[in-house]
Amino acid sequence: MNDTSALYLAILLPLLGAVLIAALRNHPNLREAATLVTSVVLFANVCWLVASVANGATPRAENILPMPVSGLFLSLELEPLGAMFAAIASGLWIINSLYSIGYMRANKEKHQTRFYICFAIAIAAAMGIALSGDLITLFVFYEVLTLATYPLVAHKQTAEAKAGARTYLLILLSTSVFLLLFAIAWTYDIAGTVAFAQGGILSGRIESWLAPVLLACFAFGIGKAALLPVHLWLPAAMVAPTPVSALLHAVAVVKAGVFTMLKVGVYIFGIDFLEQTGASQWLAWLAGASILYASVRALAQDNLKARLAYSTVSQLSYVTLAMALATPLGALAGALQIAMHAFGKITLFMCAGAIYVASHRTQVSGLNGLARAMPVTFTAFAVGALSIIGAPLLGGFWVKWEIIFAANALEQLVFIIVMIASSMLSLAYFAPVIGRGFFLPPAQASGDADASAPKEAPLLCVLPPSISAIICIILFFQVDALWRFLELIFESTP
Amino acid sequence: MSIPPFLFYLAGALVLPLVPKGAMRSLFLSLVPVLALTQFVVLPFGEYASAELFGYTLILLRLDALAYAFSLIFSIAAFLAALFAWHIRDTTQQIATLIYSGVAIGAVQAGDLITLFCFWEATAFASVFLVWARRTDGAYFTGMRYLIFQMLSGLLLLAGIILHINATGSNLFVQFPDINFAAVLILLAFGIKCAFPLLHDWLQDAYPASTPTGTVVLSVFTTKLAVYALARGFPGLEALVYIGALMALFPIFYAVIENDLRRVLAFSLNNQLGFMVVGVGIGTPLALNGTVTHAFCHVLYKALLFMSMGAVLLRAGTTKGSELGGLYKSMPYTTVFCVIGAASISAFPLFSGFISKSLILSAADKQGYTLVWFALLFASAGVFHYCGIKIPYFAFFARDSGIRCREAPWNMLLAMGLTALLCVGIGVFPQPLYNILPYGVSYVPYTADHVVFQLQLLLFSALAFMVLMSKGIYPAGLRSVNLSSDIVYRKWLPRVLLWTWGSIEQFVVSITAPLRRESRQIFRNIGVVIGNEHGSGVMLLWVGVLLVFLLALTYLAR
Amino acid sequence: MNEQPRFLLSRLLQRIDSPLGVKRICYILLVACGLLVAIGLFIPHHDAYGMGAIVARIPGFYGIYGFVMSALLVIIAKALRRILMRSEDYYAPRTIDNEETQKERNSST
Amino acid sequence: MFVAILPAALLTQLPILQVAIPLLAAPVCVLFRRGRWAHDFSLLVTAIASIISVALLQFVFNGGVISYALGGFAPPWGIEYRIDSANAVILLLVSVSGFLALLQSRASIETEIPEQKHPLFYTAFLLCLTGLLGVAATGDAFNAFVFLEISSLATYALVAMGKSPRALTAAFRYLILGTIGASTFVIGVGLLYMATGTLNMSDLATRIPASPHHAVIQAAFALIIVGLGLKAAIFPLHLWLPNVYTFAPAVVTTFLAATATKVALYLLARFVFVIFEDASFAGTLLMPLALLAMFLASLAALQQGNVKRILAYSSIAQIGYMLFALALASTQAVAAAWLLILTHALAKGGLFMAVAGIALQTGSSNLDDWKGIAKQMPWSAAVMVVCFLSLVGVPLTAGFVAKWSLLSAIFSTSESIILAAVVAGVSLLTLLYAGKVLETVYLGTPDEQNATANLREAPLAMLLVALLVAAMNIYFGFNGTMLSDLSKRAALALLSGF
Repeated sequence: MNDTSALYLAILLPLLGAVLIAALRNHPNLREAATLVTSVVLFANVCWLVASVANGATPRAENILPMPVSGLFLSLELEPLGAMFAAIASGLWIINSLYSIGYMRANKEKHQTRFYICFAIAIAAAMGIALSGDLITLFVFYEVLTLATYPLVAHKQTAEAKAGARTYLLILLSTSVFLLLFAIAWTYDIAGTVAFAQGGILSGRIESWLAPVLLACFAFGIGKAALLPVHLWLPAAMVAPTPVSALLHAVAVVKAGVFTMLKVGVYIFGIDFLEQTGASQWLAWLAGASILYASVRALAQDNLKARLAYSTVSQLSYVTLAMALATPLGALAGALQIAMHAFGKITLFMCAGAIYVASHRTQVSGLNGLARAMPVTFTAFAVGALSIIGAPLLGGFWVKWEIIFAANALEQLVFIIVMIASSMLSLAYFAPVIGRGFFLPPAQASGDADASAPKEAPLLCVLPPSISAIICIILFFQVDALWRFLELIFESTP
Repeated sequence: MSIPPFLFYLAGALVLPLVPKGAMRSLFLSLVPVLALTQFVVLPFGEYASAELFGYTLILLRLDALAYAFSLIFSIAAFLAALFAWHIRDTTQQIATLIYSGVAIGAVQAGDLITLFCFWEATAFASVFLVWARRTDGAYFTGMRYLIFQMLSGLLLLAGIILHINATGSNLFVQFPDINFAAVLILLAFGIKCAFPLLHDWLQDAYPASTPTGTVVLSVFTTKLAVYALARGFPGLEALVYIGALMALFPIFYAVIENDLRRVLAFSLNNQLGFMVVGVGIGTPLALNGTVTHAFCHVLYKALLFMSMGAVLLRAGTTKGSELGGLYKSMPYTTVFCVIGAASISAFPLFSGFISKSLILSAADKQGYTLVWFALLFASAGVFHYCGIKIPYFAFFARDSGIRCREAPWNMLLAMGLTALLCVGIGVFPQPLYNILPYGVSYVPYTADHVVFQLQLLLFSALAFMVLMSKGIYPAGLRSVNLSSDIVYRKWLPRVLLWTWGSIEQFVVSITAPLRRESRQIFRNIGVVIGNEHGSGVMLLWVGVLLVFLLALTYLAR
Repeated sequence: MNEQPRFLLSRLLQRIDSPLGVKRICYILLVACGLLVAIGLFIPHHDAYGMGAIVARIPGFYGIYGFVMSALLVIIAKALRRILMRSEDYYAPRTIDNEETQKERNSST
Repeated sequence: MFVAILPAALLTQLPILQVAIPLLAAPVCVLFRRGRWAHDFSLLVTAIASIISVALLQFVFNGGVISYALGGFAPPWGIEYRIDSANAVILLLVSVSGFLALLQSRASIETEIPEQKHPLFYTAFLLCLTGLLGVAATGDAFNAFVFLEISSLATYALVAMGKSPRALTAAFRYLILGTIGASTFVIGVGLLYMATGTLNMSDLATRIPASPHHAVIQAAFALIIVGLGLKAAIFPLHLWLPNVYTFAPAVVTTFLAATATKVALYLLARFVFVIFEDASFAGTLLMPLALLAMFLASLAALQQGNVKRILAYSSIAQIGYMLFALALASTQAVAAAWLLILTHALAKGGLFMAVAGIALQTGSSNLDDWKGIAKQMPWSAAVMVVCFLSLVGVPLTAGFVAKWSLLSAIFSTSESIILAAVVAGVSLLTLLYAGKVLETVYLGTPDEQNATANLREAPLAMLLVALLVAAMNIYFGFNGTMLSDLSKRAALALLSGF
């Protein structure tokens, strides 16, 4: 096996998995086994690629398909950032698959085959995004991801689910078709290429007053990054089953968004170019506002998943902010946040799902005393939340550390304040879950409706979040390796 | 081979759930501090257990005189607290106690800023569980406020550390040479945990809200950790002298009118911290020694007082002065221990407070801080007043409230007894404590003038109390809440925010609603104009219009 | 109320608590104060500097200072009560202050 | 490949054959007793026409321009048929569309049109085809008018055969307006003749620049633009179109949507770029109209409740796109316009085919009656998805190729980001109405009175052709080189003149 075929495999494997799942639709156990096997094989494949990238190679596959306009081709190329994203997405797919099995069965959800198929396709699209070597390829997979996740969001097919899914699809498709595509075309016109390149492709080619405009087209066009005005799809998508929310918030979708944002910043504009022109100044401010606004909104949500959704909006803007600071350090911090937030948020969502499975409770105010029945779930939740908050001994801490470092290097005091305020706010919206769960007496008013005392959710609902919570801790200590890997972004020449 | 002591606590916290509940677990809980203590108590001073993380060198165990003194008293207090909580069967509280003690000791022994920060945050997260452990709505909300304040401290510290590392390139935790922005941030962070004036409300808010045993643990670590950090980072910073004096002064007024006796203790805690901060601010060897000694003694007698009040809360169900009285009949031993604690905090000769407080007073006097010296003197008199007399008096004597309960359980009595013994022991034989002080200063507390003047101060204070009491001027305990600066964030800020949010929302709606209506109307009109079926006449009209238009244009273009 | 407390120690303490005991304590206190002032006139003060040395020469300064200041403290604090005191449920339900009262009320009804 | 096997003599006759075969075949249809035979016959004819068009394209593509003098009278006195890259593409489009539309629609014709009218229907259909082919093929201005009228008259008849009674009024109104348009056009041509003394297009092209500001020529210019604009349904001369598309038989709508307006647009381009050579002036005139069409028609489409009407308005908006590209008047932009013409034909053709299938089964084209229909007719629904995506311009569909070219054309010609943003913005509106239809089809819950449960998928023939078109949408999305090459040559042919 060489690198190029591994690249193709990374995209084809989940698709193959989807076919397998479809073929085994009448044998639920085999079907789930297919999902698991595919995810494990995919992860192994991605690890192979990651190892190769770590050794300084840049796996490439160019001109896969000719595109109509000369110079425009579909191409794959793996650089460190993409390798990290691919590794996270494929790794979390394993965990999330385990969890999905537990959750979907415990909840007796319908259309499970469709669910797993769409899931696999979404992963394939995420792989494509991670591996894409130019904007067009990325855009294609970006759209595929949107379309593949749409049935997942609308999974329950209730009026509410449909409405949420409609908002989801509408915002994501419209921003991408309207702005992102436009920005890509514009970039192509300016640079004559849309291939990702070290140091960017726009430097010296675009007038400095236009650069912020183009960046704006990208920033708002990448709806999945959920910047302030286009973030509404995330809360709307909360109607989806929890494994899907985990997919959206941690594994693939929003990560694809901020990943794209980083790619654009690093490989299209180029960090140096952004720094020289100050084109991303406004974006940093907007991201800062986004962080605070979403945090405040999260504080006001009583629905646990809605709270998590707004938290995601806020956390995603960390990446945008970090990128917009326009220093290599900032960009790396943004990349780090992708990893840290992925593990933190997936833990939280899986815990929220486990709580739902075990007790059918969705409101934060209804969690009183539940932790005594489900200590493992709530402990995992606490770990995930602390990681998001950025408490030490958990992966999320280093993100905060590096972003403040980057902001400080620029003497941007305001962003340090934003980071501090955001941490405080995130603490304020996560702590109630833990505090209420562990220490408040359970509500008794509901009487015999909840006569059967809630117990810990099934093993497959509890084990995955525990694993990801432990990874959150490991990430704190092993951040060195990850960071050194990411530093290749500015060392190698893709 | 030296294992950082905090690891024992953390490992203990991990293992604890596996130990069967009951005496076994309680034994385990009290053995952990002892085990951890053995790890460093005989260790020569130096740096141990360094680690590389993310390009920084972390020093997990740095032992010098300053760290040693604080680690020692923290370990002793952790043991005593474990003993005091022997009867507790609440796993979460036990784990939180272990982690909290461990990370506090870890913070004191941290040799670099990053490690310090990690432990700094960890104390916040671990300790809030002790507040929540009371398991009432009020405690829950109080815990949230507490947590947010602690977190703010941590974040300011983080920002300060990053700025500091960025400027100096070093992450060692040593004295901050100049007071730049980074140092100010760090000072603020320390200040929050140290309950500087206006940053102090979390303390009086949270400590009384915890469980009977939890408050004892809480009272030991957080604030003394902050004192340690100040002593390490900002010795001799003159501003601290005045901040400290203010801290020593203002809480006593609140303490006099406060009803909840545990909150009275919290105010006195604040007041005592003021002494220590003054000592740090003066920064002479004598003053710093005074700070360390005072912190050491303070941990013991404040724990003792909180223990006695904890016992009262456990047995009598409340610690409100207005509800208590005459408890000596049911809890005589507790009464005696409480009085010993009160005597210690009031710095009666032969009690531990005496041999520590006078160091700081002497140092202030020596350095010519006259006003501060008077203030501290006032504060000393005040301490006796509201803490030395008020606490035992209102709880155990005064009018008989009619409460008849059992004496505290044996373990509490034992813990209180041991603590009382230490208080008296240190008061009588101060030299062993003086020997571990960081600066070699010979100080003799028991001179005739010290003793006499201190006794004058205290006994005349007592006289004043008696006079005021007999004249009925002394304020009686009243069920009440006394406003403090925390009203800003507990009442005003939420109101202002809600109002602002609401009016912005209203404003936005008032702007967008007509816009929305209009645009919908326009949209519909477009539909009507474009989308509806029109007769051929309209079409013809358009043909004509377009033709005329084109002809005109071409004509004009000529 | 002539109940006998269970503990020996309690019975000892009861002596202090009795009206007679209180009166005795008062006298002892007055005497002690006088004695201390007297002693204060004769002892050397070698560990006093600056202001400490100056005030040490004023007879009974520490006593007077202690008396006046603590009296002032109480009087000022009592005055502060007028401004600062609010009912126990001022911050309710987000505080513990009224919870015990609440509990009592609930159990009595 | 065809060029190689065809004898040279035949090759030179191809332009006339392209037009003449359907023209001659049309009356033959009347002779058939049974509709089915007529269908097969016209299918055969369209197939032959398609083959011829492919051959022509092949030839032209290899660098040639075919000039055919009708009746041996050399131009400029005789009528010239002139095939270059620009119209070869159009010929291909028209004939293949005709073929596919017929191939797909036997079932729907059988239900929509009474049996006895079938022969007449096919006659009219072939005549319409002839007209459109003729307009595309001819190099003579008056001849173009003649063919325009042939196609128009046939179209009136075709539309009138629609099942709904309103088809008659739609056809009648179209008749009136079409006639006005044709008259305007022919007056313009007459004026041109008056001013220059020739009707041959290349001749006109050489003579007009000599007197560019002649008032008569300018009047002719205005008249011709308005006349052709009406045929091409340029905003605001589009009002006839929605009803025609809605009430005509499905096959007619499919065919017209893919071809008729585009042929008129082609002729317009020919006049503007080749004959008047006044591209920039035309650009400033047409640009606002194009933009208005894109916006307003898309908005109107959003408000329709009938799928055919939605698609009709969408067509008006898409014509706006094409006009917009033409108005930019650079090689790249005209190439983009040609791409738009081709891909829109693919997308809209496919859509109307799917719609025909679903409408056939449900007996309605109201969106309300289509709720959740995807469950019963998954393949038709899938075709709709693909074609809508293509219409929106999502990558890996043919529509993307066109959209991309248009955007780059805008960037490289006008330097105006705002224009590009507007174009991108309109695709947003496209997305909205596409989403509206698809959501109803996929996620709607059927009303209780319209039990759709026992509906079946469209007839296989219909489905297969629709799927084929959908597949083409995807194929050209992956491999758009051929399309973009074609359009580039067409643009070059137009802009470099005769």
